Amino acid sequence: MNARYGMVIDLDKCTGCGACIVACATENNVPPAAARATWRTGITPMLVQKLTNGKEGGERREAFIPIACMQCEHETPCVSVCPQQAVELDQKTGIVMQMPQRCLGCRYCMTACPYHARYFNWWDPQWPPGMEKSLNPGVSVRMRGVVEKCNLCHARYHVAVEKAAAKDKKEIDIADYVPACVEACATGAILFGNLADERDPVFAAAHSPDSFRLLERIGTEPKVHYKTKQDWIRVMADRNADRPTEAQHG
Amino acid sequence: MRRPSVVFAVGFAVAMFVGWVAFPRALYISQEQPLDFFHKTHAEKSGLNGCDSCHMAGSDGQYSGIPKTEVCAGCHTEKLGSSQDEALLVDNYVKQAKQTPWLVYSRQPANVWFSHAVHTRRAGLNCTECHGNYGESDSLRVYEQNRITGYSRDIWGHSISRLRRAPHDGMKMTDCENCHRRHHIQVGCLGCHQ
Amino acid sequence: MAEMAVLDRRWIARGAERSSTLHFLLWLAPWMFLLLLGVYAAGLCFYYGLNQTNMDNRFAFGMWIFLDLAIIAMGAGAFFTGFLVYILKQYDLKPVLNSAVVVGLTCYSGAVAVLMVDVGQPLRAWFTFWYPNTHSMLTEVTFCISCYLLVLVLEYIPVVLRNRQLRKIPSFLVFEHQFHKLVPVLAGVGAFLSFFHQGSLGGLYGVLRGRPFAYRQGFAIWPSTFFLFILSAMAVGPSFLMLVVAAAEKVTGRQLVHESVFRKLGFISGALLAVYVVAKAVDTYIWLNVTSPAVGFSPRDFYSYWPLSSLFLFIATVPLGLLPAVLMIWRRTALKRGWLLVAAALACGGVLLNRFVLTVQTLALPTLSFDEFLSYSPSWQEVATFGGVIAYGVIVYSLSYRYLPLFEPLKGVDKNVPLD
Amino acid sequence: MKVSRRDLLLGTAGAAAGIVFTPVPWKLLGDVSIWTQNWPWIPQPAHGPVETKQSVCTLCAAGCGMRVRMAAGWPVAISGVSTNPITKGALCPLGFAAHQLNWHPRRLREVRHHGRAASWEEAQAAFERACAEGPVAVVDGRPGRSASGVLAAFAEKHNGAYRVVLGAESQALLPYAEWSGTPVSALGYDLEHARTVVSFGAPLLDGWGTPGRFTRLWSEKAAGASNPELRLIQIESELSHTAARAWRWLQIRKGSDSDLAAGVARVLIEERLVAARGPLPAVSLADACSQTGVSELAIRELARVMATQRPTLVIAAESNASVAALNVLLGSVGAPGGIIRKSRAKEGPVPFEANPNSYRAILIDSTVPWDFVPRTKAEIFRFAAWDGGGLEADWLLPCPGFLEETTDVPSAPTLGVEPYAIATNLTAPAETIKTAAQFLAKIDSTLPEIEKLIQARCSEIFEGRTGTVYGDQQTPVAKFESAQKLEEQLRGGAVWVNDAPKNGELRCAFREWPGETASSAVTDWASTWAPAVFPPLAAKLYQESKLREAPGRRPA
Repeated sequence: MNARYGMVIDLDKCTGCGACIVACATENNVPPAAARATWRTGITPMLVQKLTNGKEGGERREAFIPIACMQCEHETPCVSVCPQQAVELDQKTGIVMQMPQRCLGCRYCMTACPYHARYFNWWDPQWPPGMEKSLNPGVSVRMRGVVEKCNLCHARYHVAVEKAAAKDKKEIDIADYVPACVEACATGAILFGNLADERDPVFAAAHSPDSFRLLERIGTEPKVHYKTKQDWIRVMADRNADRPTEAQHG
Repeated sequence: MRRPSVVFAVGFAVAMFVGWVAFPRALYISQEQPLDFFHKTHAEKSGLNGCDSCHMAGSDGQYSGIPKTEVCAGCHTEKLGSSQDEALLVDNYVKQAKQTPWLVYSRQPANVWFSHAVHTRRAGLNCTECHGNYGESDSLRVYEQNRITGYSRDIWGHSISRLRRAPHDGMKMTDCENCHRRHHIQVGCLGCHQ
Repeated sequence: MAEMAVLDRRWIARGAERSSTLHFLLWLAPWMFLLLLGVYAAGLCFYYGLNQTNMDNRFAFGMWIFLDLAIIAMGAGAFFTGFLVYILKQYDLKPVLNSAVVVGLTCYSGAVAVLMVDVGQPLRAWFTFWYPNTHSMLTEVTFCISCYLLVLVLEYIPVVLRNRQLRKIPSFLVFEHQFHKLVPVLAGVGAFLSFFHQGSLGGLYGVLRGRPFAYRQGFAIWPSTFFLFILSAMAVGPSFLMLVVAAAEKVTGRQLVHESVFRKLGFISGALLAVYVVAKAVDTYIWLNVTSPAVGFSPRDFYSYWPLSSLFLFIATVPLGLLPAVLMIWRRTALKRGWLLVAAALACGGVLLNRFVLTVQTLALPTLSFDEFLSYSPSWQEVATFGGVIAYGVIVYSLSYRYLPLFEPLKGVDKNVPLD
Repeated sequence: MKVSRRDLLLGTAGAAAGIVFTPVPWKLLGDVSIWTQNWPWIPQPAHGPVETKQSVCTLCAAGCGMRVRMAAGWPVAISGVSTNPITKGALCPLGFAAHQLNWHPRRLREVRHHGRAASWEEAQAAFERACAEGPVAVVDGRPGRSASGVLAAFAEKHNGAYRVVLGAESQALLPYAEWSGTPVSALGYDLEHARTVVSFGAPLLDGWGTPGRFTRLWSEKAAGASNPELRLIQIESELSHTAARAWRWLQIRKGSDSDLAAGVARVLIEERLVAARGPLPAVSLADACSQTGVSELAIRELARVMATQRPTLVIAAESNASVAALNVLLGSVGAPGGIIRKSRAKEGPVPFEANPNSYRAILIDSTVPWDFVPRTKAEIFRFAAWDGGGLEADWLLPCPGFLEETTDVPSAPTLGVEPYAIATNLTAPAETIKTAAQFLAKIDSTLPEIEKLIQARCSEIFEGRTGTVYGDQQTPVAKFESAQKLEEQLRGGAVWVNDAPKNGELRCAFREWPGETASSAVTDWASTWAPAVFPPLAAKLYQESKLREAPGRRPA
């Protein structure tokens, strides 16, 4: 039974604390910022960005939108462009897998990704002396000159698989597989589950009227959904939202 | 025969020798294990049957790997023989409660995720299908390490050309792939990589 | 110095007038410096990694890719002239064939060199051949470029072998003679390969459905940019060749080819350019009114950011597209060398701009509704690396001109050749 | 026969042709690319068994429960504990990378005297001398721990003074303590029952109090709803993360909180929105408007909203009597959904005085925030695990870092309940490292031992027979058969929470409306973070993304 793991992120619940960013980095052995790194050269497989209603002073509103790999299901932009099969859409899990050890660092996939969810290792990863002891043994460290991105905490999937195997079960228990960002969210804004399973709460959430996907009309079928009840947020986040009048005074 | 062709042939022959004989020797460093170990003897004397009496996977599937010194200490609290290795084990490791720095022949690189639980419990493979009948060995062979990659020689296999290999010679990605293909197992990159 | 001059003289074709050794070295010196600087900059990128550049996660492609696309379009003169001469039997273009080969060779090898610096892990680049992803335009590019580079080398060999000293070795002479029969075949193969990868370079961006600014519909697996690139490359190739030959004449101070060759090149270039501009206009119309609205992008989303506004679109099509086309076709101007060269320059500029828009503007534009418009300027390492490639081109061409028969002696023009 | 140039060429050609038919070029090509995948200068994780331990975060007073994944004996990942009744699985962003702090470049490893390396013996001698010569002060950042007991005991025996430093959150409760005569440590907020929360600049959704407590409430009762069950009104000069996500954000001039409070009070009383008839603030509504830059309409509106959906709880960012007075007006003191008394404690520790020149020496515990600097001539002995830089301490004494010390965790400042947890050390610190308690115990061997005190506290809880222990499952204390069992559970990372206290025990009264309080607003998003430095990965929040401002004081 093939699964389709995905998320529904409730933008109304995101406080922009950034716990998901840090939890993701520790889980996946993402190195601390290089001295010269900026928001354009850093590595944040999970990244929280700001949305504003464009007004100033007391009228201003802000919201936050977490962006990780959208795990595009159809016409996955990065998969088709990679010249040497370093990226693939896994049939069993629906995860778009990035293999840094296969990557030659041509960055074509980064130009292909409309969500800017891919990151290049501009520097060799470095930790203060001794801190390499705090690396997660489930994830290999990337080297300079390759592209990386969210693999949906694949190490945790491995643990779940091994656990299932030990019990001689074919399918994993979804409770054993929770990505770091989902686990870290203090407000439970991120709902994770198997979109291919109607009984999974994530299924209903993904199909609710106030949920949407980024750049949906490009047709890449992302498996990361967003939802909000507030029109101005919807209009700011979703390019294809039909702009309701009250959106102006959000 | 004309001289030029002879000269050409000589050059060709030299290259052949260098490539097939000298190169493989130069490529690997040989390292001795810290201690010798007799799988056979342990199997017979201590009545341990089956690899998993020492190399087992826990309830969560975690593989224990090579037993820790504490396990050895179970019997080897005092020297059980007069051999030099025995003395080394007891004095340097058991007594000082230090782990033996074994060189693992089948150690895969950091970017590989291999679950023994999945292959033995789920797929029901025998250890010997990948490791050969190691339990019968009555000493540890020399550990050879690739100078460039740092991998154990067992990964590539002992035949440099990888043609006409003995079974279980080689633990490269292609070897995994072939076995998976034989058993119609479909796995993506991150099915075995991490 | 003296004996060096003698040695140097011995390698120069008998009867050919060339500048003095000293003069030649002085000419080479600045280019050598530029080349070394480029090698140093590339070295920095290899040693420290691509943090030496100003590229970033949003500008994952920068100046290098832009200029690679550009010079490869310029180098198209090589395959196209070969195609015209050997396949379409336009033998009157033969005089420029050799320099076309040299130009092509330098452009392509230079581009490949820069690409090797541009990738993060050059030592793994060969994976593309071992685990190719047949769906990727980049795979197509890689295969075609490397194969065509090989072809260009093979095409260059006979030219090299006709060097005064090398001719002395009998086996070489034989080889060259036999090999010559192969050249038309090579030209054919070359044309085919080059045709495809000029196209796949266009496809590179045309297939990016995630970047509505670059995404185009097309025929079969190829987006329209695939064909537009081929067309534009064929159009600008001869123009660039003209500029190179003209430059060579200026530098050497002697006429190298008959005026007629220039006119012919000009006419071909102009005609193709005219076709290209029309095709491009149609493509742009369909893209702005059908393709991008379908995915929720309007022209406003593309052209409301100064300076990359609609002005660019206009410049690329009219003053740098239509105008040179007319200048090269219209008899009044097409017969005047000066106008011809101006037109050629404009045409090259147009293609340059087109490649720039496709590579850089695509990445600068926002895709998500909350993105911002970004800018990027290359670091000195990027500039220097590319400067090195240009220097390399000039040096190879100069050496070839000096020691190899790039141009057949002109009857009636070159005094050293008696009129028979 | 002599070898000609031509022979050499031919031979080389032959060799070149030959080598292609050997493994050399192909194996080298492959191995070199494998080398790029395993560059020796790129660290790789260690091999070893992976296990999960449960403990409590000790980086600030909040005491969040955490699950620590250990590999090869070292902590490699931290996550929240969903069974924890207070945090419900939440942690602050900094907590997730806290396990890297022990290797922070600014980690203190040796004793420093005026910036130069020194020995523990010298430090001890110096402190003993100080004790002999005159009174010493022992300053604690988190009273109520067993370690605090040791510090207090020492101060008492050596006629010194035991003082505490209160964080902004505790200070915000000072007015109520003053009016009710209850120690601050016994006060708390009953957020769970409030239906309107008005925050005067307190970062309620951004690290205030115990992360996860309010954020969970907010996400369940408020997030995104146009007419939420729990109304969060943020009164702040900037659009902070809390203001951004609040139900309403009221922008006021910086430092004019007291004026707005006065204005609101006037409206509440004049419009008879509250039972209380006074005292009326001196400030007129017009003045309040001009001071705060808020329109009269907005102030009236605010007052009405506060009065309509009660209970309404007003929370200040720091000590501000006039803001506190609003709660008294609204009757939110000693009532559900208001300021409540969480413990029976009669008196609390004395805050550190403004003018400490009477001391010969001051010993500062590692729990005191790094930026606390007593202005004094006294000799300062400061314990810290990391050197935050930028301050003068005569003695800098290295103490255990994260998860390196076994300590207990009493109730956090803002909590409405009284929990108790034990943070056991998961890794051993270097020999060269001591806690303040160990340091003092070296001087006076008669001091109580921390382990004993923890045991005592556990049996105290066991005897108390009230409250519940939240481990893998919930067990009422009454169900435990021995104090040891209870202690075991707590040492295993479980947390004890006392039953909710009876309300109404709190009475606050004041004769006239409190005057202006000078505001020193805390605006740093991580100001509740006690350690002197940030985990390196925190830079993802402000350097590698545009999510936050780079924090002013702390080096990452």
